[in-house]
Amino acid sequence: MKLLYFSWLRERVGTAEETVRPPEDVATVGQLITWLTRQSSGHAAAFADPSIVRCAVNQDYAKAEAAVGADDEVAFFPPVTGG
Amino acid sequence: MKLLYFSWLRERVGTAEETVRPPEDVATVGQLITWLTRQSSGHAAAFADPSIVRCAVNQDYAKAEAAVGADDEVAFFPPVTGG
Amino acid sequence: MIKVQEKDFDVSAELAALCQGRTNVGAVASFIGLVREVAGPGALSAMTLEHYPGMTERQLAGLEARALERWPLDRVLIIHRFGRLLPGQQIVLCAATSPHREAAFEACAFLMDWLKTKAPFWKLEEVGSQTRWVDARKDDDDAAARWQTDASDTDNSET
Amino acid sequence: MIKVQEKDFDVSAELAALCQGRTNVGAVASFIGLVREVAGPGALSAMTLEHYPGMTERQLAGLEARALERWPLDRVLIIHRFGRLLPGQQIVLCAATSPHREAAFEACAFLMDWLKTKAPFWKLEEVGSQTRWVDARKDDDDAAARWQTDASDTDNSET
Repeated sequence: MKLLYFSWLRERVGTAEETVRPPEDVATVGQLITWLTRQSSGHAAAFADPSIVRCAVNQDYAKAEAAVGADDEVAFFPPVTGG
Repeated sequence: MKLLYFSWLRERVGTAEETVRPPEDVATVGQLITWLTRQSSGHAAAFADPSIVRCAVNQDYAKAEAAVGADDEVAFFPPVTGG
Repeated sequence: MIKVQEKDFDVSAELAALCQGRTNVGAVASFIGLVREVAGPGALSAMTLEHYPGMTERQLAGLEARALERWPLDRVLIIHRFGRLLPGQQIVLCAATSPHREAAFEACAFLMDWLKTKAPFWKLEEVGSQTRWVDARKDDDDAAARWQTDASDTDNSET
Repeated sequence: MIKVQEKDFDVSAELAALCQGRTNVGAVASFIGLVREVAGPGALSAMTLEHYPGMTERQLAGLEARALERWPLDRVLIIHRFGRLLPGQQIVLCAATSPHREAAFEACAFLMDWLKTKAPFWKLEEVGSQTRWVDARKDDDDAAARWQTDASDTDNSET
Protein backbone atom coordinates (compact mmCIF):
# COMPACT_ATOMS: atom_id res chain seq x y z
CA MET A 1 0.00 0.00 0.00
CA LYS A 2 1.41 3.35 -1.09
CA LEU A 3 0.95 6.25 1.34
CA LEU A 4 1.35 9.94 0.52
CA TYR A 5 1.48 12.87 2.94
CA PHE A 6 1.06 16.56 2.20
CA SER A 7 1.53 19.89 3.95
CA TRP A 8 2.13 19.66 7.70
CA LEU A 9 1.22 15.97 7.78
CA ARG A 10 4.25 15.36 5.55
CA GLU A 11 6.40 17.42 7.89
CA ARG A 12 5.23 15.59 11.00
CA VAL A 13 5.51 12.08 9.52
CA GLY A 14 8.90 13.08 8.12
CA THR A 15 8.37 11.73 4.61
CA ALA A 16 6.25 12.55 1.56
CA GLU A 17 5.76 8.93 0.60
CA GLU A 18 6.13 5.46 2.03
CA THR A 19 5.07 1.90 1.21
CA VAL A 20 3.53 -0.06 4.08
CA ARG A 21 2.15 -3.57 4.62
CA PRO A 22 -0.39 -3.27 7.44
CA PRO A 23 -1.84 -6.50 8.93
CA GLU A 24 -4.90 -7.97 7.23
CA ASP A 25 -7.36 -6.68 9.81
CA VAL A 26 -6.59 -3.11 8.63
CA ALA A 27 -9.36 -2.84 6.04
CA THR A 28 -10.61 0.76 6.26
CA VAL A 29 -9.16 4.26 6.30
CA GLY A 30 -10.03 4.59 9.99
CA GLN A 31 -8.26 1.31 10.88
CA LEU A 32 -5.25 2.38 8.80
CA ILE A 33 -4.99 5.65 10.74
CA THR A 34 -5.17 3.80 14.07
CA TRP A 35 -2.44 1.42 12.92
CA LEU A 36 -0.25 4.26 11.56
CA THR A 37 -0.33 6.21 14.83
CA ARG A 38 1.55 3.28 16.43
CA GLN A 39 4.32 3.21 13.82
CA SER A 40 6.31 6.25 15.00
CA SER A 41 6.03 9.36 17.12
CA GLY A 42 5.92 11.35 13.85
CA HIS A 43 2.90 9.39 12.69
CA ALA A 44 1.29 9.82 16.10
CA ALA A 45 1.82 13.60 15.87
CA ALA A 46 0.44 13.76 12.34
CA PHE A 47 -2.78 11.98 13.28
CA ALA A 48 -3.13 13.48 16.76
CA ASP A 49 -6.33 15.29 15.77
CA PRO A 50 -8.12 13.17 13.14
CA SER A 51 -10.81 15.86 12.71
CA ILE A 52 -8.32 17.96 10.73
CA VAL A 53 -6.99 15.11 8.61
CA ARG A 54 -8.46 14.46 5.16
CA CYS A 55 -7.93 11.28 3.17
CA ALA A 56 -8.01 10.31 -0.49
CA VAL A 57 -7.98 6.74 -1.75
CA ASN A 58 -6.77 6.48 -5.34
CA GLN A 59 -7.12 10.28 -5.66
CA ASP A 60 -10.75 10.54 -4.56
CA TYR A 61 -11.86 11.80 -1.17
CA ALA A 62 -12.57 8.95 1.24
CA LYS A 63 -14.10 8.80 4.71
CA ALA A 64 -13.00 6.74 7.73
CA GLU A 65 -15.21 3.81 6.76
CA ALA A 66 -13.87 3.61 3.17
CA ALA A 67 -12.12 0.36 2.26
CA VAL A 68 -8.35 0.27 1.64
CA GLY A 69 -6.29 -2.58 0.19
CA ALA A 70 -2.72 -3.50 -0.70
CA ASP A 71 -2.86 -1.98 -4.20
CA ASP A 72 -4.32 1.38 -3.18
CA GLU A 73 -2.70 4.81 -3.15
CA VAL A 74 -3.79 6.44 0.10
CA ALA A 75 -3.08 10.11 0.78
CA PHE A 76 -3.41 12.08 4.02
CA PHE A 77 -3.48 15.87 4.20
CA PRO A 78 -5.05 18.82 6.03
CA PRO A 79 -8.16 20.63 4.71
CA VAL A 80 -7.20 22.23 1.42
CA THR A 81 -6.33 25.93 1.12
CA GLY A 82 -5.87 26.56 -2.61
CA GLY A 83 -7.54 29.10 -4.84
CA MET B 1 -34.44 74.24 -24.55
CA LYS B 2 -32.09 71.72 -26.16
CA LEU B 3 -33.61 68.39 -27.15
CA LEU B 4 -31.69 65.21 -28.01
CA TYR B 5 -33.06 62.02 -29.56
CA PHE B 6 -31.42 58.61 -29.68
CA SER B 7 -31.94 55.26 -31.41
CA TRP B 8 -35.31 54.86 -33.17
CA LEU B 9 -36.68 58.06 -31.61
CA ARG B 10 -33.97 59.93 -33.50
CA GLU B 11 -34.94 58.13 -36.70
CA ARG B 12 -38.65 58.87 -36.26
CA VAL B 13 -38.22 62.52 -35.32
CA GLY B 14 -35.72 62.87 -38.16
CA THR B 15 -33.04 64.71 -36.21
CA ALA B 16 -30.57 63.97 -33.42
CA GLU B 17 -30.85 67.41 -31.87
CA GLU B 18 -33.09 70.48 -31.99
CA THR B 19 -33.61 73.65 -30.01
CA VAL B 20 -37.23 74.46 -29.14
CA ARG B 21 -39.11 77.23 -27.34
CA PRO B 22 -42.30 75.65 -26.02
CA PRO B 23 -44.98 77.93 -24.50
CA GLU B 24 -44.70 78.77 -20.82
CA ASP B 25 -47.36 76.31 -19.73
CA VAL B 26 -45.04 73.48 -20.76
CA ALA B 27 -43.37 72.98 -17.39
CA THR B 28 -42.86 69.19 -17.08
CA VAL B 29 -41.50 66.32 -19.17
CA GLY B 30 -45.04 65.01 -19.68
CA GLN B 31 -46.29 68.38 -20.90
CA LEU B 32 -43.28 68.69 -23.18
CA ILE B 33 -44.07 65.30 -24.78
CA THR B 34 -47.68 66.30 -25.34
CA TRP B 35 -46.56 69.55 -26.96
CA LEU B 36 -43.90 67.80 -29.12
CA THR B 37 -46.37 65.27 -30.54
CA ARG B 38 -48.16 68.20 -32.19
CA GLN B 39 -45.02 69.61 -33.84
CA SER B 40 -44.70 67.08 -36.71
CA SER B 41 -45.84 63.65 -37.79
CA GLY B 42 -42.30 62.44 -37.00
CA HIS B 43 -42.60 63.65 -33.42
CA ALA B 44 -46.06 62.08 -33.18
CA ALA B 45 -44.63 58.74 -34.39
CA ALA B 46 -41.70 58.93 -31.96
CA PHE B 47 -43.97 59.49 -28.95
CA ALA B 48 -46.85 57.26 -30.11
CA ASP B 49 -46.26 54.85 -27.21
CA PRO B 50 -44.97 56.87 -24.23
CA SER B 51 -44.52 53.68 -22.18
CA ILE B 52 -41.43 52.83 -24.24
CA VAL B 53 -39.93 56.32 -24.16
CA ARG B 54 -37.35 57.22 -21.52
CA CYS B 55 -36.27 60.76 -20.67
CA ALA B 56 -33.21 62.39 -19.17
CA VAL B 57 -33.08 66.01 -18.02
CA ASN B 58 -29.52 67.33 -17.86
CA GLN B 59 -28.25 63.76 -18.24
CA ASP B 60 -30.16 62.25 -15.32
CA TYR B 61 -33.22 60.05 -15.70
CA ALA B 62 -36.45 62.01 -15.28
CA LYS B 63 -40.09 60.98 -15.03
CA ALA B 64 -43.15 62.61 -16.63
CA GLU B 65 -43.70 64.91 -13.64
CA ALA B 66 -40.12 66.23 -13.62
CA ALA B 67 -39.72 69.96 -14.26
CA VAL B 68 -38.14 71.26 -17.48
CA GLY B 69 -37.08 74.80 -18.31
CA ALA B 70 -35.53 76.86 -21.07
CA ASP B 71 -31.92 76.12 -20.08
CA ASP B 72 -32.30 72.37 -19.79
CA GLU B 73 -30.89 69.62 -21.99
CA VAL B 74 -33.72 67.11 -22.43
CA ALA B 75 -33.09 63.74 -24.08
CA PHE B 76 -35.60 61.13 -25.27
CA PHE B 77 -34.69 57.54 -26.05
CA PRO B 78 -35.96 53.96 -25.84
CA PRO B 79 -35.10 51.63 -22.93
CA VAL B 80 -31.34 51.08 -23.01
CA THR B 81 -29.76 47.93 -24.48
CA GLY B 82 -26.03 48.24 -23.79
CA GLY B 83 -23.72 45.84 -22.02
CA MET C 1 -12.42 53.82 -13.23
CA ILE C 2 -14.71 54.51 -16.18
CA LYS C 3 -13.77 54.38 -19.86
CA VAL C 4 -16.18 54.97 -22.75
CA GLN C 5 -14.29 54.33 -25.96
CA GLU C 6 -14.50 53.21 -29.56
CA LYS C 7 -11.25 51.21 -29.53
CA ASP C 8 -10.80 47.68 -28.22
CA PHE C 9 -9.28 46.92 -24.82
CA ASP C 10 -6.76 44.37 -23.54
CA VAL C 11 -8.19 42.53 -20.53
CA SER C 12 -4.82 41.51 -19.05
CA ALA C 13 -3.43 45.03 -19.27
CA GLU C 14 -6.59 46.60 -17.84
CA LEU C 15 -6.81 44.20 -14.91
CA ALA C 16 -3.08 44.44 -14.19
CA ALA C 17 -3.36 48.24 -14.06
CA LEU C 18 -6.35 47.91 -11.72
CA CYS C 19 -4.33 45.78 -9.27
CA GLN C 20 -0.95 47.50 -9.65
CA GLY C 21 0.47 48.23 -6.22
CA ARG C 22 -2.75 47.25 -4.43
CA THR C 23 -1.23 44.72 -2.06
CA ASN C 24 -4.44 43.85 -0.25
CA VAL C 25 -6.29 42.71 -3.38
CA GLY C 26 -6.72 38.94 -3.45
CA ALA C 27 -9.80 38.75 -5.65
CA VAL C 28 -10.51 40.10 -9.12
CA ALA C 29 -13.95 39.30 -10.51
CA SER C 30 -14.55 40.38 -14.06
CA PHE C 31 -17.04 40.09 -16.86
CA ILE C 32 -16.59 40.51 -20.60
CA GLY C 33 -19.56 40.98 -22.92
CA LEU C 34 -19.02 39.90 -26.53
CA VAL C 35 -21.07 40.41 -29.70
CA ARG C 36 -22.92 37.14 -30.37
CA GLU C 37 -23.42 36.01 -33.93
CA VAL C 38 -26.88 34.75 -33.08
CA ALA C 39 -29.57 37.37 -33.70
CA GLY C 40 -33.32 36.87 -33.76
CA PRO C 41 -34.00 36.25 -37.47
CA GLY C 42 -30.57 35.09 -38.64
CA ALA C 43 -26.80 35.38 -38.29
CA LEU C 44 -25.64 38.79 -37.20
CA SER C 45 -23.18 40.51 -39.51
CA ALA C 46 -22.43 43.49 -37.27
CA MET C 47 -23.76 45.57 -34.41
CA THR C 48 -23.53 49.32 -33.88
CA LEU C 49 -23.62 50.77 -30.40
CA GLU C 50 -25.00 54.29 -30.15
CA HIS C 51 -24.68 56.15 -26.87
CA TYR C 52 -25.35 59.49 -25.21
CA PRO C 53 -21.95 61.14 -24.68
CA GLY C 54 -21.85 62.89 -21.34
CA MET C 55 -24.78 61.05 -19.81
CA THR C 56 -22.99 57.74 -20.35
CA GLU C 57 -19.94 58.82 -18.35
CA ARG C 58 -22.19 60.37 -15.71
CA GLN C 59 -24.27 57.21 -15.26
CA LEU C 60 -21.24 54.90 -15.20
CA ALA C 61 -19.44 57.08 -12.64
CA GLY C 62 -22.57 56.97 -10.48
CA LEU C 63 -22.68 53.20 -10.85
CA GLU C 64 -19.04 52.90 -9.83
CA ALA C 65 -19.62 55.08 -6.75
CA ARG C 66 -22.64 53.02 -5.75
CA ALA C 67 -20.70 49.74 -5.97
CA LEU C 68 -17.79 51.15 -3.94
CA GLU C 69 -20.22 52.31 -1.28
CA ARG C 70 -22.11 49.04 -1.08
CA TRP C 71 -19.30 46.45 -1.01
CA PRO C 72 -15.84 46.39 0.62
CA LEU C 73 -14.05 46.81 -2.70
CA ASP C 74 -10.64 48.14 -3.56
CA ARG C 75 -11.47 49.37 -7.07
CA VAL C 76 -14.03 49.16 -9.85
CA LEU C 77 -13.45 49.22 -13.61
CA ILE C 78 -16.06 49.71 -16.31
CA ILE C 79 -15.03 49.92 -19.97
CA HIS C 80 -17.82 50.20 -22.55
CA ARG C 81 -17.22 50.51 -26.27
CA PHE C 82 -19.38 52.28 -28.85
CA GLY C 83 -19.43 52.23 -32.66
CA ARG C 84 -19.64 49.33 -35.09
CA LEU C 85 -18.57 45.90 -33.80
CA LEU C 86 -18.36 42.47 -35.41
CA PRO C 87 -19.43 39.11 -33.95
CA GLY C 88 -16.94 37.87 -31.37
CA GLN C 89 -15.64 41.36 -30.59
CA GLN C 90 -15.57 42.76 -27.07
CA ILE C 91 -18.31 45.22 -26.02
CA VAL C 92 -17.82 45.69 -22.31
CA LEU C 93 -15.51 44.86 -19.41
CA CYS C 94 -16.59 45.16 -15.80
CA ALA C 95 -14.29 44.32 -12.92
CA ALA C 96 -14.28 44.64 -9.15
CA THR C 97 -11.30 44.00 -6.90
CA SER C 98 -11.43 43.20 -3.21
CA PRO C 99 -9.55 41.44 -0.43
CA HIS C 100 -12.18 38.66 -0.65
CA ARG C 101 -14.00 37.02 -3.52
CA GLU C 102 -17.62 37.26 -2.34
CA ALA C 103 -17.66 41.07 -2.54
CA ALA C 104 -15.86 41.05 -5.89
CA PHE C 105 -18.30 38.56 -7.45
CA GLU C 106 -21.41 40.31 -6.16
CA ALA C 107 -20.26 43.77 -7.16
CA CYS C 108 -19.33 42.59 -10.65
CA ALA C 109 -22.78 41.05 -11.20
CA PHE C 110 -24.37 44.24 -9.86
CA LEU C 111 -22.34 46.40 -12.27
CA MET C 112 -23.47 44.35 -15.25
CA ASP C 113 -27.13 44.26 -14.23
CA TRP C 114 -27.24 48.01 -13.75
CA LEU C 115 -25.22 48.76 -16.82
CA LYS C 116 -27.69 46.75 -18.89
CA THR C 117 -30.63 48.79 -17.61
CA LYS C 118 -29.19 52.27 -16.91
CA ALA C 119 -26.25 53.08 -19.17
CA PRO C 120 -27.54 55.00 -22.22
CA PHE C 121 -26.42 52.65 -25.01
CA TRP C 122 -28.56 51.28 -27.83
CA LYS C 123 -27.71 48.36 -30.07
CA LEU C 124 -28.48 48.38 -33.78
CA GLU C 125 -28.18 44.89 -35.27
CA GLU C 126 -27.31 44.22 -38.90
CA VAL C 127 -28.65 40.95 -40.28
CA GLY C 128 -27.94 40.69 -43.99
CA SER C 129 -29.04 44.01 -45.49
CA GLN C 130 -31.57 44.67 -42.71
CA THR C 131 -30.99 46.68 -39.55
CA ARG C 132 -33.07 46.68 -36.40
CA TRP C 133 -32.84 48.23 -32.96
CA VAL C 134 -32.54 45.62 -30.22
CA ASP C 135 -35.44 45.60 -27.75
CA ALA C 136 -34.77 45.89 -24.05
CA ARG C 137 -35.17 42.59 -22.21
CA LYS C 138 -37.60 42.18 -19.33
CA ASP C 139 -35.04 39.76 -17.82
CA ASP C 140 -32.55 42.59 -17.51
CA ASP C 141 -35.03 44.74 -15.59
CA ASP C 142 -35.71 41.83 -13.26
CA ALA C 143 -31.98 41.23 -12.76
CA ALA C 144 -31.41 44.88 -11.88
CA ALA C 145 -34.43 44.96 -9.57
CA ARG C 146 -32.89 42.44 -7.18
CA TRP C 147 -30.24 45.01 -6.17
CA GLN C 148 -32.72 47.80 -5.40
CA THR C 149 -32.37 49.40 -2.03
CA ASP C 150 -34.36 52.60 -2.45
CA ALA C 151 -36.70 54.47 -4.77
CA SER C 152 -33.87 56.27 -6.55
CA ASP C 153 -32.85 52.95 -8.06
CA THR C 154 -35.92 52.82 -10.30
CA ASP C 155 -34.89 55.64 -12.61
CA ASN C 156 -35.07 53.77 -15.88
CA SER C 157 -38.70 52.77 -15.47
CA GLU C 158 -41.47 54.40 -17.48
CA THR C 159 -41.28 58.13 -18.06
CA MET D 1 -10.23 23.05 -19.83
CA ILE D 2 -7.94 22.37 -16.87
CA LYS D 3 -4.36 23.53 -16.44
CA VAL D 4 -2.18 22.90 -13.39
CA GLN D 5 1.10 24.68 -13.90
CA GLU D 6 4.03 26.42 -12.25
CA LYS D 7 4.31 29.21 -14.83
CA ASP D 8 2.22 32.37 -14.96
CA PHE D 9 -0.72 32.81 -17.35
CA ASP D 10 -1.93 35.65 -19.56
CA VAL D 11 -5.59 36.35 -18.90
CA SER D 12 -6.34 37.97 -22.29
CA ALA D 13 -4.75 35.10 -24.22
CA GLU D 14 -6.47 32.44 -22.13
CA LEU D 15 -9.91 34.02 -22.41
CA ALA D 16 -9.49 34.72 -26.13
CA ALA D 17 -8.60 31.05 -26.70
CA LEU D 18 -11.64 30.02 -24.68
CA CYS D 19 -13.96 32.09 -26.93
CA GLN D 20 -12.18 31.52 -30.25
CA GLY D 21 -14.74 30.53 -32.88
CA ARG D 22 -17.55 30.15 -30.32
CA THR D 23 -20.04 32.47 -32.00
CA ASN D 24 -22.82 31.98 -29.47
CA VAL D 25 -20.78 33.18 -26.48
CA GLY D 26 -21.92 36.59 -25.28
CA ALA D 27 -20.80 36.34 -21.67
CA VAL D 28 -17.42 35.59 -20.12
CA ALA D 29 -17.32 35.63 -16.33
CA SER D 30 -13.90 35.18 -14.79
CA PHE D 31 -12.11 35.31 -11.50
CA ILE D 32 -8.43 35.83 -10.74
CA GLY D 33 -6.97 35.02 -7.33
CA LEU D 34 -3.83 36.93 -6.36
CA VAL D 35 -1.32 36.53 -3.53
CA ARG D 36 -2.15 39.18 -0.93
CA GLU D 37 0.64 40.85 0.99
CA VAL D 38 -1.45 40.86 4.13
CA ALA D 39 -0.84 37.76 6.26
CA GLY D 40 -1.96 37.16 9.83
CA PRO D 41 1.07 38.34 11.84
CA GLY D 42 2.76 40.65 9.29
CA ALA D 43 3.56 41.39 5.67
CA LEU D 44 3.86 38.28 3.54
CA SER D 45 7.14 37.88 1.70
CA ALA D 46 6.13 34.83 -0.35
CA MET D 47 3.74 31.91 -0.52
CA THR D 48 4.40 28.36 -1.69
CA LEU D 49 1.58 26.26 -3.08
CA GLU D 50 2.00 22.53 -2.64
CA HIS D 51 -0.40 20.19 -4.43
CA TYR D 52 -1.11 16.52 -5.06
CA PRO D 53 -0.21 15.85 -8.71
CA GLY D 54 -2.74 13.55 -10.30
CA MET D 55 -5.47 14.10 -7.74
CA THR D 56 -5.46 17.83 -8.52
CA GLU D 57 -6.16 17.29 -12.22
CA ARG D 58 -8.73 14.64 -11.38
CA GLN D 59 -10.62 16.91 -8.96
CA LEU D 60 -10.53 19.92 -11.28
CA ALA D 61 -11.75 17.87 -14.24
CA GLY D 62 -14.63 16.61 -12.10
CA LEU D 63 -15.40 20.19 -11.08
CA GLU D 64 -15.42 21.32 -14.72
CA ALA D 65 -17.78 18.46 -15.67
CA ARG D 66 -20.10 19.32 -12.81
CA ALA D 67 -20.33 22.98 -13.84
CA LEU D 68 -20.98 22.08 -17.49
CA GLU D 69 -23.75 19.75 -16.39
CA ARG D 70 -25.39 22.23 -14.05
CA TRP D 71 -25.42 25.44 -16.12
CA PRO D 72 -26.00 26.17 -19.84
CA LEU D 73 -22.35 26.98 -20.44
CA ASP D 74 -20.25 26.89 -23.54
CA ARG D 75 -16.91 26.22 -21.86
CA VAL D 76 -15.12 26.25 -18.52
CA LEU D 77 -11.49 27.14 -17.79
CA ILE D 78 -9.57 26.50 -14.59
CA ILE D 79 -5.87 27.36 -14.33
CA HIS D 80 -4.19 26.82 -10.96
CA ARG D 81 -0.53 27.47 -10.31
CA PHE D 82 1.76 25.73 -7.82
CA GLY D 83 5.23 26.58 -6.47
CA ARG D 84 6.56 29.73 -4.87
CA LEU D 85 4.70 32.97 -5.58
CA LEU D 86 5.24 36.57 -4.52
CA PRO D 87 2.65 39.12 -3.33
CA GLY D 88 0.60 40.44 -6.24
CA GLN D 89 1.24 37.39 -8.42
CA GLN D 90 -1.56 35.37 -9.95
CA ILE D 91 -2.56 32.07 -8.31
CA VAL D 92 -5.70 30.99 -10.10
CA LEU D 93 -7.96 31.83 -13.04
CA CYS D 94 -11.50 30.49 -13.32
CA ALA D 95 -13.76 31.35 -16.24
CA ALA D 96 -17.13 30.27 -17.58
CA THR D 97 -18.56 31.26 -20.96
CA SER D 98 -22.20 31.19 -21.92
CA PRO D 99 -24.76 32.81 -24.22
CA HIS D 100 -26.08 34.69 -21.16
CA ARG D 101 -24.43 36.30 -18.18
CA GLU D 102 -26.42 34.79 -15.31
CA ALA D 103 -25.14 31.27 -15.99
CA ALA D 104 -21.58 32.50 -16.50
CA PHE D 105 -21.53 34.43 -13.21
CA GLU D 106 -23.08 31.65 -11.16
CA ALA D 107 -20.84 28.95 -12.60
CA CYS D 108 -17.73 31.05 -12.02
CA ALA D 109 -18.60 31.60 -8.35
CA PHE D 110 -19.36 27.88 -8.02
CA LEU D 111 -15.97 26.96 -9.51
CA MET D 112 -14.13 29.16 -7.03
CA ASP D 113 -16.09 27.99 -3.99
CA TRP D 114 -15.47 24.35 -4.82
CA LEU D 115 -11.89 24.86 -5.81
CA LYS D 116 -11.24 26.46 -2.41
CA THR D 117 -12.65 23.45 -0.58
CA LYS D 118 -11.89 20.47 -2.85
CA ALA D 119 -8.78 21.03 -4.96
CA PRO D 120 -5.77 19.50 -3.12
CA PHE D 121 -3.58 22.58 -2.73
CA TRP D 122 -1.97 23.82 0.46
CA LYS D 123 -0.53 27.27 1.05
CA LEU D 124 2.68 27.81 3.01
CA GLU D 125 3.14 31.45 3.96
CA GLU D 126 6.52 33.09 4.52
CA VAL D 127 6.48 36.06 6.90
CA GLY D 128 10.01 37.25 7.55
CA SER D 129 12.03 34.13 8.37
CA GLN D 130 8.98 32.23 9.62
CA THR D 131 6.80 29.86 7.62
CA ARG D 132 3.33 28.61 8.45
CA TRP D 133 0.69 26.52 6.74
CA VAL D 134 -2.48 28.48 6.10
CA ASP D 135 -5.55 27.18 7.93
CA ALA D 136 -8.70 26.31 6.01
CA ARG D 137 -11.44 28.91 6.43
CA LYS D 138 -14.86 28.01 7.76
CA ASP D 139 -16.24 30.69 5.40
CA ASP D 140 -15.03 28.68 2.43
CA ASP D 141 -16.85 25.57 3.62
CA ASP D 142 -20.02 27.61 4.03
CA ALA D 143 -19.62 29.13 0.58
CA ALA D 144 -19.23 25.70 -1.00
CA ALA D 145 -22.15 24.29 0.98
CA ARG D 146 -24.65 26.60 -0.73
CA TRP D 147 -24.10 24.72 -4.03
CA GLN D 148 -24.70 21.26 -2.59
CA THR D 149 -27.25 19.17 -4.41
CA ASP D 150 -26.48 15.67 -3.11
CA ALA D 151 -24.47 13.72 -0.56
CA SER D 152 -21.52 13.24 -2.93
CA ASP D 153 -20.81 16.96 -2.64
CA THR D 154 -19.68 16.63 0.96
CA ASP D 155 -16.45 14.77 0.18
CA ASN D 156 -14.03 17.15 1.85
CA SER D 157 -15.69 16.96 5.26
CA GLU D 158 -14.11 15.09 8.14
CA THR D 159 -12.47 11.77 7.41
